[in-house]
Amino acid sequence: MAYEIKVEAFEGPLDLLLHLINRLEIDIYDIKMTEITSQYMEHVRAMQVLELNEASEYLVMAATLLSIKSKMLLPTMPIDLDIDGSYEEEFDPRDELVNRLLEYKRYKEAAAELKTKEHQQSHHFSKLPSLIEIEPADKELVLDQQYEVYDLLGAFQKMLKRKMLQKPLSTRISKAEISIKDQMQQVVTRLKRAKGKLAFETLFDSSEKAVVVATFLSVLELMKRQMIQVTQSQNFTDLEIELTEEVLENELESEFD
Amino acid sequence: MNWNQNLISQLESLLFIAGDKGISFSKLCHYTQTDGETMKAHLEYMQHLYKEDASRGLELVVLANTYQFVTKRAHAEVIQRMIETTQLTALSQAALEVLTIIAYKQPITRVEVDDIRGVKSDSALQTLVARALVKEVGRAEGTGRAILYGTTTEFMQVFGLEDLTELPPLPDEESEEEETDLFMTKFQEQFDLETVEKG
Amino acid sequence: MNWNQNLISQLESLLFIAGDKGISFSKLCHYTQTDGETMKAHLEYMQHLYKEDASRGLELVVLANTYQFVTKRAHAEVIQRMIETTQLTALSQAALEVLTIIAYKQPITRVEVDDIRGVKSDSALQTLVARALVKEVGRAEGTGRAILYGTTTEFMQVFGLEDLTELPPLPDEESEEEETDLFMTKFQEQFDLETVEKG
Repeated sequence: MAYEIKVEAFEGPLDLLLHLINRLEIDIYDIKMTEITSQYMEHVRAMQVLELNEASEYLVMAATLLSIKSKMLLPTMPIDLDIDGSYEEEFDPRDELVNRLLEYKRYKEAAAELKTKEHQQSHHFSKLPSLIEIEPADKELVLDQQYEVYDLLGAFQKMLKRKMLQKPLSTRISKAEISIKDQMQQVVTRLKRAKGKLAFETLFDSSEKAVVVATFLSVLELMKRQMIQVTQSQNFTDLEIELTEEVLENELESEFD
Repeated sequence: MNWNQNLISQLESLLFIAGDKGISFSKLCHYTQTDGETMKAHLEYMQHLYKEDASRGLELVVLANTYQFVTKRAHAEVIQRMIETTQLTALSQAALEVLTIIAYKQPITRVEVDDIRGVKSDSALQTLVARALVKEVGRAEGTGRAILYGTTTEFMQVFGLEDLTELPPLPDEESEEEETDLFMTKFQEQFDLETVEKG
Repeated sequence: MNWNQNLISQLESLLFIAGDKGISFSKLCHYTQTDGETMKAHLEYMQHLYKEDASRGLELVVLANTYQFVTKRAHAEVIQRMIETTQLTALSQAALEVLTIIAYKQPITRVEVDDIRGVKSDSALQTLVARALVKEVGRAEGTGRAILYGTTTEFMQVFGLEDLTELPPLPDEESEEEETDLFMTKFQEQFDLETVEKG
């Protein structure tokens, strides 16, 4: 009979065995060793070609199956050692394997349940803690709290998530035209709000390239029109942008052209 | 009960700022200088309020023992228009299995995990540590002093658990009842112990 | 006007997630698939609503053309209490991020850290230096000769590390994914082959 093998990734020999037991409709408490062993061997032969990392584990299981199978071929000869004639509980060579399979199966099922929970949870979204600027401590403060490496990894995960949030949607939004005029307007407005002076970098807080470029061009244009001045107090320090007094004190004529 | 509107308002601001870091019950009491009983009643009321009010977009939930806001499930689609739809790479089946075993049997060594799965778990385990879902929680007694692994608060966040006792019960095998019971008893003991330690 | 409760709810969840970054008017229309007029009316209504309702902790404001939630001014004291407490005992998320990047990529300049995080890191970096977790370890080649940062022995003590090689690997998701795929492809081929042979 030709049947279709449903291909799954097997998570090791126990997983493969569970798959076979399920497919062959074998009672897990009464595994037909001949049948399952031959099926198992067939699969392993196919997989050996793949040079799996786990090849050795699959082979160990193959040996176990063969050994169980041969033990079961031996006639069972209950030896009555007890004086009162009761038998020791019959030893089934399959017991240990069955127990391992059952235990593994439990976790496999629990894993599926956890995956569902993860999926459900993934429909709820949250935000990262707000960044609130606080004056950094000026003297050396020894941390009184012990940390672990996990805290670093956790922080890194959160950062990845935040970067995901920041990713601008590239394809779905038609690119908004950013006019230099509007941007000039905004630069002046921001400078006014900041009493006329801002660090160069603070103007470029957008993650969108187009906005950054437009802002830069608008700064150049404002310099050209002598509405702002750019200063640097020392080599390598931050550039500062300052509105000329005239602009600062007067209402902005609403349009640039 | 008379609801203290100002307290509710304060809690809303604090929880907004904390975001997915959440705030523990005791800290909420401390920051707002409120007694536990009042706090408990108000938080319960707020949980109810947010859920029932159709014009609210948030829910107040407890994740990893902290109170936090999350968006309502119904808005997932709208939100995914805003953020990248691709989640961080989904966990592989191997990683998920290892994580499950660790979640239920923690603290546990890698070798014990390998034994249950019948296959080596190092690389899956490494992924889980890197993803901050699993961490070292100590060292086993005896030779080698193998690393013991346990789950993290990140794990509870990602899987929507209030605390570890909220893990779904392990599936039972009927004829294995005895063993399961024994396991569950031990499990319970473990948790009781943990709770005592934490409490 | 009839207020669309579902739209208000959607806006609340979107604005919550956007946090301090806010969302522009046009994006709000796009995400919720709402026309400008309806959106304008609803946002105005919400601004009013949040402001007037004493049990709300947030306000909806427009800053630089983006709509965003901010906490009510009246709660400054409570919020300050939270921030100070956290500040004294714990590292902020920003500080932890910067510290992680420095720990794994040292020696590294501030600009490189900024690039990885996608936001500026000066004040977090200053905190780390002040707390002696990070220090200058040299100067980069080239123009500017920017300061290179690295971790300190204090860092190793606080994080219980004996040396830097004890840091677990960071997630490297792409390569992992590829491996699995390659494996699955091969596997698939193998089975297809088998099935054909048997059929």
